[in-house]
Amino acid sequence: MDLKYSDEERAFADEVRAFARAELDPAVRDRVLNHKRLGKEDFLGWHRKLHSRGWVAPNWPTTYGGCGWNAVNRYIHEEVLAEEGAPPLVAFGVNMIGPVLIAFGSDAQKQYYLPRILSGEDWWCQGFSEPGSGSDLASLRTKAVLDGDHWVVTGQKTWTTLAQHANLIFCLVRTDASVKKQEGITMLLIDMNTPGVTVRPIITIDGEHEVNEVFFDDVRVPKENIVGEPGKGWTYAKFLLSHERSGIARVGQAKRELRRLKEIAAAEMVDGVPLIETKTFREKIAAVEIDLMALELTNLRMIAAEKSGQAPGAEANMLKIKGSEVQQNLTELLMEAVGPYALPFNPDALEPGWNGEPIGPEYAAPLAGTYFNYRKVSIYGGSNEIQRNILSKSLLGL
Amino acid sequence: MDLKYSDEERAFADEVRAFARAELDPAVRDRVLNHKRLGKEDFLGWHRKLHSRGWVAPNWPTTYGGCGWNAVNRYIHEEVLAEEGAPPLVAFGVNMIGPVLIAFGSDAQKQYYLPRILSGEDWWCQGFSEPGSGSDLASLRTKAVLDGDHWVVTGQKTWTTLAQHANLIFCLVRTDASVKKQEGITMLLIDMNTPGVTVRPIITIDGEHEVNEVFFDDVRVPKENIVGEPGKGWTYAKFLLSHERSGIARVGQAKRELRRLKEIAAAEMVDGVPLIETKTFREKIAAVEIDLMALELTNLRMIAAEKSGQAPGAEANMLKIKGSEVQQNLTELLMEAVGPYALPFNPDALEPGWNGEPIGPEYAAPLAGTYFNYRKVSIYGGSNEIQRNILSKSLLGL
Amino acid sequence: MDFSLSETQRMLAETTDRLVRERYGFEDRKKILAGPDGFSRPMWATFAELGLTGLGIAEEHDGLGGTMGDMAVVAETFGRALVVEPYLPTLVLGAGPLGLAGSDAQKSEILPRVVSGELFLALAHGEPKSRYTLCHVDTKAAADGGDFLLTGAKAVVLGGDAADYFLVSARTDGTTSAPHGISLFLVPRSVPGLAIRAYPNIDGTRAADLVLDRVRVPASAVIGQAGHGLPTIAHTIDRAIAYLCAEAVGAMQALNALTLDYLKTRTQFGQPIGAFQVLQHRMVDMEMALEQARSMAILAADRADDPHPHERARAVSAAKVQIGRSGRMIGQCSVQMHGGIGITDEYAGGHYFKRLTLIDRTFGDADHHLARFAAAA
Amino acid sequence: MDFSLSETQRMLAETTDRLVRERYGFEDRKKILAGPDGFSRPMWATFAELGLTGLGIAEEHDGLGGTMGDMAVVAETFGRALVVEPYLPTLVLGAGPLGLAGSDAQKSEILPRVVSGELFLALAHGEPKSRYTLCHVDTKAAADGGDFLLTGAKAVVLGGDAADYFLVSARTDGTTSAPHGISLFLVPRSVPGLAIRAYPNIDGTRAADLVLDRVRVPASAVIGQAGHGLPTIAHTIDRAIAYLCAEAVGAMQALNALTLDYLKTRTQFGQPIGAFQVLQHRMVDMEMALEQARSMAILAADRADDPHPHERARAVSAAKVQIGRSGRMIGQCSVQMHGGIGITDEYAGGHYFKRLTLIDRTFGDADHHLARFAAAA
Repeated sequence: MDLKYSDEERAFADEVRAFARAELDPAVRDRVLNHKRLGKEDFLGWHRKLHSRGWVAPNWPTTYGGCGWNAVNRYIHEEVLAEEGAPPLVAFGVNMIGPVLIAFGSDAQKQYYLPRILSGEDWWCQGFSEPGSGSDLASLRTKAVLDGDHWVVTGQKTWTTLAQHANLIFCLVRTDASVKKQEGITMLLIDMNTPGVTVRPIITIDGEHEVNEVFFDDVRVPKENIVGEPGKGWTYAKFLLSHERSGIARVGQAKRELRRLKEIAAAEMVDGVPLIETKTFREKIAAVEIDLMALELTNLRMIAAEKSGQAPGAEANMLKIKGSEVQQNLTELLMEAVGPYALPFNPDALEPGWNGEPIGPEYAAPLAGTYFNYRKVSIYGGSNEIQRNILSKSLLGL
Repeated sequence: MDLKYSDEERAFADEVRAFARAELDPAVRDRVLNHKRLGKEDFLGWHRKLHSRGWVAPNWPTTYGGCGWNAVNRYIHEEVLAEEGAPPLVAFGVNMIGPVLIAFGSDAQKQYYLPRILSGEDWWCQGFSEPGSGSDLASLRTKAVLDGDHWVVTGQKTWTTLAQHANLIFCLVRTDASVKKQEGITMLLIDMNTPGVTVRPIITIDGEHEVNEVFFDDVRVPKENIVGEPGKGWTYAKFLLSHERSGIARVGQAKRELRRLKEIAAAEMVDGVPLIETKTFREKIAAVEIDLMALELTNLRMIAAEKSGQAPGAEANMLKIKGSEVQQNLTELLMEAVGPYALPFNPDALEPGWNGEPIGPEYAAPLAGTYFNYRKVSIYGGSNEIQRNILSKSLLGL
Repeated sequence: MDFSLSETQRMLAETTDRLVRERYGFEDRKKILAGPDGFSRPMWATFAELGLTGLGIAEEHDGLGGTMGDMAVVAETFGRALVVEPYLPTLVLGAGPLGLAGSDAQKSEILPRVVSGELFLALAHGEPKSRYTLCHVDTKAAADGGDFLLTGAKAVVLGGDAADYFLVSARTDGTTSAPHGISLFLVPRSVPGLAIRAYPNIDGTRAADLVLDRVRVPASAVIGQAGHGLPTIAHTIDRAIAYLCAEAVGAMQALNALTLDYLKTRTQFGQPIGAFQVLQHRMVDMEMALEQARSMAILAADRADDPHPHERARAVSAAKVQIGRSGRMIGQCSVQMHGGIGITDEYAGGHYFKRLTLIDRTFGDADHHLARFAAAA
Repeated sequence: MDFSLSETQRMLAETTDRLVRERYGFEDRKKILAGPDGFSRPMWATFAELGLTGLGIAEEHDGLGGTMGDMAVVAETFGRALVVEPYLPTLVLGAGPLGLAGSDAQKSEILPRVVSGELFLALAHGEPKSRYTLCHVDTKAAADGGDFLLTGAKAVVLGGDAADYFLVSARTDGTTSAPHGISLFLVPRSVPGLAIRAYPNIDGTRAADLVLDRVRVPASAVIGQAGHGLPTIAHTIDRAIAYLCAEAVGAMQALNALTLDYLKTRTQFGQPIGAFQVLQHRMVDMEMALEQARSMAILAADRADDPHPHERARAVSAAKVQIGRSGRMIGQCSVQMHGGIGITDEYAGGHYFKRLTLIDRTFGDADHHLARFAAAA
């Protein structure tokens, strides 16, 4: 047993870290570290830098311009970048539709879309959830009817992350209502600029615009924009979700937030003593740090198993649950750390380039909002209740 | 709103307290406070003292020798005695079969059994649970067949508390297997000395003998020992369980244990400081104390509602859940308080009159065992899961 | 022992219930928040008409009198409706200490105009570095002739956006954390040297940060005895906490009701999600958390004016711990069971969650009050 | 990065697994506990035959060598079977510090006889008032000619019932809690002035309290350098914690397996109770608690001999916290889901619960190690 990275792995981590430190725009890094708003260009600028280094798609085979890395290197790449404050890779292209197209897409689709994902030319979003279909995804009702050379799509998607930036959406639509609900679903690729597509922002309780509703009103989609075969959409979606798992525990991000928490707790004073030196708060930090240590090791154990050829299985659901708990715990402690300064609402302060006078310490502005916002991480991508249902069946046979 | 007892209520509490202090054998009180073993005579001696004061049956009408008190006085009586270290009233006669006989028993049964319950001449135990019927009580299989003037009973009961002291048992038995499971159940009163009744001790992980299995092997029970009508046993059992609720939160006992916890935590030293003055432990005690304050007030609110004529409803299930949590929390902290001295197993030290040299501080001997034993309080009388199922249905309509 | 409402309380409950039912729905509230002040002056006028702005103020100053228990009835209703008008700042944090310690002149000048709905008040006590420590006061009051010159900064002053008068704490003596030497001053909004930065809080209430630069006030502006302001402030904050506890109970009750309704109406996998046992049990736990919180809120209101500060502190801190924990549990579980909708701005649930979260951050969080309770035990 | 077992470890796992499967079932264990010693000397002889009593002991003293990771493999199996023989006391707490700091003479005298299965050892360090504080030593070692006279009391000495030799800590210098001045002595059981009170622990392991009244030992009995015993003791306790973490993982794994089996076979309301969602989710949480504990147990074993005491302490304390919390959660949930049967003496489940509970009480509970970790952060 050897809990340390090999020399090669360590060298690779150093290389990734050096790259991030050299190439990451300090202003963007600052926005990530301080929970400020990220603009489309913040994501894309970094995406293009990764692209020029050939590091956009760790999980794609080299044939398609990916890195073809093993599980350990993929993990190192993702965690080190997160720790360094790089914006998250917009996953919808690289980690979601990309692998689906590689596995099931037509040659034309691969040739057209994959390079545009790598270059950042296309911004994808995901059209799965609907107002009536959250945990019970397969009950979705957006329908598509073949009319000559086009699918005509009608319905509504929701929780569509960053759809305001996207020019493409991959959608699950119902093409056959006469069969079992999972069997009547088809996956379509839709240009967001097609007439009849409307995006409506959903504002969350932190005042931010991150998710959207997307309406389809007799939207005509070229027949060839189907992925694979009609009625197989559910299979592709399950494939996609199983490929979304790399870095699902978000250990790198959590380490970054833990560091930030310690900084803030060192700056906040209680009766003349730094908050981090008070027994209660210090031990709350210690408790989440231990949770995170355990999570990281559990993650590494699973990565190592994957590297040695075992397919990622039920363990990914565990990482999702524990990862979300650690993240939520951290955002909650960050909010607690600033005491009464959790109250003021100053969304302007999150805007890049804002130069106003902060209310209280500068770091306080985003913290309550982030806490509220991060309740989502135990909901999206299959709520923790759904994860436990899955584990109960797949891992325990209950 | 007035959160304080009225003058009359306070005077009554003082009277109960004075009685306990004057009449309770100090040796018995010491055994209760220090979690030592209680013998049959410890229970009975105290029972007889209460009887001579007319205070055995707060919940019975005066016609039958009860106190006929309202909910508040019943509560005061029970909680003050518990706080003072009186042995718990053995509930099976007074609180369980007594009210059932008063409501549904024949005149002969009332005349024979009720005075003997009050005087302590009879010790009842309860024959409900079976090895295959725990949470799903109605699935019980012990059967009784009428044979001339006798019921012939065959089967097994389990978790029978203090059956080793009992001379009588009230049993749920199946008398009709052809109807819905709840409708084929009958309640019988059985003399434990009847041939074919066998009691086998169940030893719990603290090494104690508190519960038993009771086997019935063609036990002949006089026909008239049926309660009410055949097939109505389930109704009587539900009635009985709803009357078991007085003092279900065990606030008085919890206050007594909290006091004990504070004493022990004041005696234990950590790096030269009493444990109770260390921030972590002090605040753990504070947290359970607050829980207990809230529980007591919630209990009083429900008692007050009951006094003003509202029947005790779903609230009793809440008190059961929260009460068990507080009790378990206290036993856990008591064990934690003694640190490494939680390890030694010295059951002799729990015996009345034991004069040996203690291992470590004298108070340590029962604590780990009590913690293990008290896991039962969230299991017996309907597990907390069952309580939540009931609340979900009755209170929330889910 | 009697947990039923008094006649006055029943009337207050009915009046405020009807008011919020008819005029303070979630959509009404949205409009109020979008208005220029972030709260509604007409609504405040209605509060005055209904006598709510006279609660806790002595009859000789045109008030209705009344106990903290009476105010708690209003607080609970306001919690259910997420009322954003500065009722706590004006009545509890402002009129409260004036009634407790103010001079006859101060009371006669201010309190009738509070009752009439004319004035808003705010307590400017917390400071940028004070966190939850009440004796931490850096703002200085320097004697200057017969006047005082106040210099310092005050942070997150609830209702400070609208206040016509501030009750400002400042040191006439002692070092930063000394319990003695703190005085309380009545300071009009328009006084020279007072800079006010008003802002909304993330839960829709409003506050302000103040900077005082040699703000001149006369000796007659001292509330109570100079140098002995801390007991009044501590008592006031304990009363405010009792108010917040009752408000939180209202919010929890409303949020539980919303959540239960959602469990019954939202269907997934062909059945209402309330059919899933895990959600059923969690909802039961939320109801238990509410009942425990309600018990402690009752206790806090009952003890908020207890003549023994030690008893008062114990009860109020215990209640604040319970409310913090119950509110957190109910808020988090409610969002989780709602799924995404629970954190959208257009749904009421998330707003209760925010309010409950910020109540825990106000006047000391659960950790702070657990330590205070443990120290007082 | 490689989490797979080494060849040695795989062999150890197979050997010990087979042994406990064949000879250490729950009924076998009951008989062992009922025997005169409360453990089995023939079983110990088998350990010796299999080489287990040579683990961690250098080859020059007839041992097999091996790391803490190797011992952890044994510990995990022993945890699964609830082995009560004094392996931890003899190998980790006894042979461990002798190997670390003992003189050649001491090692040559003792260690080969440990390997052969002839000797039991015990570390007599904790005292009636020391709780979990390692530097708290009141027992005095007074120089007397070339000898030392040891006087004091030692509490809950694991394996003290059977030990042939004790490693006794005593002060040659300093006041009660001084880190310096603690020495470690090798003391044979039969020495005059040593009173031993042996007893079972509630989990089936055994211990003793010692009273030393002017126990005379020669200067050659000092293990390592006089006055500098604490680092050796601290290192030893950290190794023992790493062992306990692995043992706890074995116990948790076995208890989870029992519980899962019960969920699948116990029927109520016409279905296996594992069909109830609340129990399903709780079982999932127990599996997660086990995985997190396993990760930290691996870390503790890896770092137990880390050359940087600070790194070692951080990792070991973090692991002990995790094991304490996971063990508590798994133990309590398992009992709850079993119902009454879970706390009967005749069912294995409750015995795992007891062992896990007492592991949390041994060498510092979760609170103690959380504070130690936080202080070292």
